[in-house]
Amino acid sequence: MKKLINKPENYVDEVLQGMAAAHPETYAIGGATGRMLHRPQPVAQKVGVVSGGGFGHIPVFGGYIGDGLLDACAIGDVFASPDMNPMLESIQFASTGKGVLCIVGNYGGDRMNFDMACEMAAMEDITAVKVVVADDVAAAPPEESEKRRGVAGFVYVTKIAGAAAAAGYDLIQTQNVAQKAADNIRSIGVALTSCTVPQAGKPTFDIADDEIEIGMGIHGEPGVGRSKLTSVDTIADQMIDRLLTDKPVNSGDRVAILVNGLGATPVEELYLMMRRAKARLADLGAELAHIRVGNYATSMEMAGASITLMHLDDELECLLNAGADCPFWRN
Amino acid sequence: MKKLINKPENYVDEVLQGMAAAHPETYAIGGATGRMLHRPQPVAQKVGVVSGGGFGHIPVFGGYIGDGLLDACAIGDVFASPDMNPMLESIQFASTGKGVLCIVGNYGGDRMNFDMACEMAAMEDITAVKVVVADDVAAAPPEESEKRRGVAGFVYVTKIAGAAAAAGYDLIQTQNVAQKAADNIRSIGVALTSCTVPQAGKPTFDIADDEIEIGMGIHGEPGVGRSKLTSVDTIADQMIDRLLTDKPVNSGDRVAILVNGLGATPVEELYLMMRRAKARLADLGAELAHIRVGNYATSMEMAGASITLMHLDDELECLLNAGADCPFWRN
Amino acid sequence: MAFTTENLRTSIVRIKDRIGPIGDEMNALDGRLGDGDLGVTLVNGFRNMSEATEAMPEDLGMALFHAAKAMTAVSGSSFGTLMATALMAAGKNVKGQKEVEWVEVAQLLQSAQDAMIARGGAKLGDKTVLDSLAAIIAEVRDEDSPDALLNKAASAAREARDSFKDKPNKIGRARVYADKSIGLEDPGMAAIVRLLEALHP
Amino acid sequence: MAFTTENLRTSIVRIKDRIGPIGDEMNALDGRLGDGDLGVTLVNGFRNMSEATEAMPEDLGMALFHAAKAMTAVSGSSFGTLMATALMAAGKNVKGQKEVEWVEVAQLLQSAQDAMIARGGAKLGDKTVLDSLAAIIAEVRDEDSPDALLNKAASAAREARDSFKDKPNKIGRARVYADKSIGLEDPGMAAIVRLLEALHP
Ligand SMILES: Nc1ncnc2c1ncn2[C@@H]1O[C@H](COP(=O)(O)OP(=O)(O)O)[C@@H](O)[C@H]1O
Ligand SMILES: Nc1ncnc2c1ncn2[C@@H]1O[C@H](COP(=O)(O)OP(=O)(O)O)[C@@H](O)[C@H]1O
Ligand SMILES: [Mg+2]
Ligand SMILES: [Mg+2]
Ligand SMILES: [Mg+2]
Ligand SMILES: [Mg+2]
Repeated sequence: MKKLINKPENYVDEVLQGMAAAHPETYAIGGATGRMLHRPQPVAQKVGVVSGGGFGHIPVFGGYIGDGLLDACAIGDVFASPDMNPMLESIQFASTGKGVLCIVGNYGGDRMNFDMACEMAAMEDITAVKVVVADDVAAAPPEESEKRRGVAGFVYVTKIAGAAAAAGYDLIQTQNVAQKAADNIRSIGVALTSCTVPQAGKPTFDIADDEIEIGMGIHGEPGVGRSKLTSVDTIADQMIDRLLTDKPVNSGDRVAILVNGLGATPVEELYLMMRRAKARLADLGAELAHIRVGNYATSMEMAGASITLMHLDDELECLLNAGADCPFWRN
Repeated sequence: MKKLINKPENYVDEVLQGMAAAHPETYAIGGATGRMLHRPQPVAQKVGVVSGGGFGHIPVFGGYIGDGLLDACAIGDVFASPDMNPMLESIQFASTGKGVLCIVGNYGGDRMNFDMACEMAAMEDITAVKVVVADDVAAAPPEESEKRRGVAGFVYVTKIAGAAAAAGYDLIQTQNVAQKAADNIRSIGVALTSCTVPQAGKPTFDIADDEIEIGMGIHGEPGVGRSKLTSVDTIADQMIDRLLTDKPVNSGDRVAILVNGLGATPVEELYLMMRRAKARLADLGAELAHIRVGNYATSMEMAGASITLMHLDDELECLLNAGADCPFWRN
Repeated sequence: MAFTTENLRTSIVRIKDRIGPIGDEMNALDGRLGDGDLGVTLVNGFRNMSEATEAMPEDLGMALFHAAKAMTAVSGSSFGTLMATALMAAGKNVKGQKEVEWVEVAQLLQSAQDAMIARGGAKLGDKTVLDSLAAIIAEVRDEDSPDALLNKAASAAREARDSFKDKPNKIGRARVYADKSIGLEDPGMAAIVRLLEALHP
Repeated sequence: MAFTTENLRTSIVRIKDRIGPIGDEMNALDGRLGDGDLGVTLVNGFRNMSEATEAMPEDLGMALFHAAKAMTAVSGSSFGTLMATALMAAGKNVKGQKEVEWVEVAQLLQSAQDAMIARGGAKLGDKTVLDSLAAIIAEVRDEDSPDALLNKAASAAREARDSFKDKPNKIGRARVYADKSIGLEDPGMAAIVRLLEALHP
């Protein structure tokens, strides 16, 4: 385990301290156990937008706190759901009387704990509702799409929900447009190397030097099987094919694309993947109306990349381009 | 070599194509050999600012083309200086009658080729001058600071020069303030793993699983020697100590700090380094007036990090915070 | 005699005192297909609940709420959350009461199970702690002696665990390894067996 | 008789035809402490220059300029840039002339050396191609026969290469391995030897 860390048991809290030290105008640490990250000040008179989930995916989840994005976020241990309490604290922080939307990745613990937090919030007369992000097409077939994991698509849902709340949408409208975004997002990843959970001290999974796994989850969950490492064009094609099978892209469609690095893959290689993806989508006559390349949803030092597509309508495109500001995303 | 690439011999050109495909509003490919990256349109009525250097360090060098930053950039092969011609083409592109400043890393080939390009430009009545960035304190003692390599400090010099040119500084003023920035920048890096030059196909250097090298150059040049991997706090302390020995930080000083990832190190770990660095500088009574954490100057998939300090005065601080816009830096 | 806050207190403290080896066993079991944190969840959960016993009110419903709250703070793992859910549902059911007849315990478990299904989205037959609960509820219905109740529950839990061993996991982390899970005890079901065994005076 | 564009053409083409094995040798030499690209630089450089010979003007200064320009396009490596610099400086020196007396070649080399020092920032004694040039210039001063000139230059280059072998490199990539460079021929100095040998008709 070759990591620049101190004691593994302090890893999460020290990273949070580093984030708050680097960006005090954006992040503050709060909550009874220090596991709620939040804006320095709540923003009055808008729907609150919060999230929460396991750690080790920066900027997902808490990194996206900022104007036009999240108000607060519950922070779990590495790859483990936060418990209910920082979720409730996040909801309480973000609540200014207009309700709170929780953006939740489709993982059992995250969902259940947010459900419980929403119930608890209701006892305090705070209306908190959930949108579940389940964009990983490799995790289950379309018929069982409710079993799909939430991966980099979280970024788009957060951007859309944050922009809607900032634009004055009410809670139901914010939830609806976030759900519309979630429904229009598809992702697939490819892993080249494992990461190591600090407290585990050894790689999460083994993968041979000439192997990749398409569709592997961001915690090392199995994907659609191992194959040999081929060219990036071939791999990008396989990924794009899966995405298109799941939800076709037609001539004239406007689409947002995110080519995302898992943490240890150089941006050079992400650009190679983008090059191919854009060519493929251009062949179909689609318009790439919004493009991002970089490390937007990671798994610590895992090497690999993911491609996320969001099919746009005017409302989604407008909200995607609306002003937003955090260290990892700016419009 | 576990890379998401196509043919190694096409690596550089395909990555450039990916950059232009992803950000057509920012990057265009030009030059007789396709090795000049430039803004889509030159900006009239200002000093041109260009750079150039070996490839594999994105966003350094060409990634920093954008408003308030570079106008054009010569692109070499991986870790190899571009030849004189794309440098000359960059100067020609950026020239709108007010002269051109070339920001050059302190590498023999880069310097010599830019010198030649400036001479050639002079034959066409374009005044082009150079600022050399030589910020790596590990590369040579202070008495021989002219032998220091240019590393992540390039980012600050580019930001300052780009802002000065955009603010209407003339060529000499732009050069002077860029030089002032360069004089006030110190960097030091630490490498954990090697990268692999695609055409070489094997790691550039060997390093044991429990070893790090403090001060190693971004192409694997020797630093101040190997040592055991300890805690990030210990390593950050060693790095900060070297920086402070070279140029002390005093109570009340205003300083900019960049904790930079070399490509494969997760941002979580960079925040741990920032956490310690900020604590150390706060102990000295310094004010961290500008903070950045992320992958700003990389070596493909090398794991490791660097710390860069720039001592600020009012002019530098103002230019550092002036508007700028590229996919890798925004104010 | 009936089930009171005092019984709840005693039960929690008794399990807490005996949880050490159970925790190790459950970590190991969970580690074979999941993330190996089930034991940690149980150990921390019973520690938190036993701390909460000190200030537990006589209102059994509120006492169960206190236990639930203590359980929510352990971690984000499924089992902990489901246990908190179960305790909360049971608490709602008996709010305002100081005791519950032993014969009504099955009903309490039923309300807990309903809430766990609503929360976790699993179905009976998915090879989870729900299947243990179903077996227990069927067995202890109409039972009014606490000792017999405990014995019947424990043997029902053992039987459920064993009879599901050769089926695949259909939910949770182990789902993605469904085939590999055939032949392995479900950690949650195994945990129920050990917890009931630990309840023996 | 004197040095003309025709001589330049012949020399370039002759080396180009013989550069293959020299390239391999220089890549290997440069690879021991540097980045192993010196041979590539030479091979591509002479290929480019030989293509440029076709359109070379009679004005020797301009012909040298053409060669310099061809050399700049090969790569960003130091040797290529220094060679281009040398050719450019020599070209400036004889601009407008159709020939240069053989006895004046040493002067031409001197102007080239000066430009290389200005460009590269190395000093005599740093164990570079500059030291080869210095030795050659000293040896061929006042020599007016082309054959003798070539022979003297080649043996001066050999002597320089050998006498510097046991000194440390003080500039360029090899500098950081200064100690390891002791006992190794400097690739640039070795290249000069081979190029001069290849010039023999
Ligand atoms: N959705 C669910 N519904 C009911 N029981 C579940 C569910 N998910 C998991 N379980 C039970 O919890 C056990 C695992 O608990 P735990 O290790 O805490 O979960 P995890 O670490 O995966 O969040 C499983 O063996 C199973 O019995
Ligand atoms: N600054 C310099 N001045 C003079 N000669 C130099 C200089 N730097 C390198 N050389 C010569 O060039 C040779 C290396 O050439 P080359 O491989 O093209 O350089 P690199 O690949 O390091 O840019 C050295 O052996 C040395 O003789
Ligand atoms: Mg578990
Ligand atoms: Mg867990
Ligand atoms: Mg070389
Ligand atoms: Mg070279």
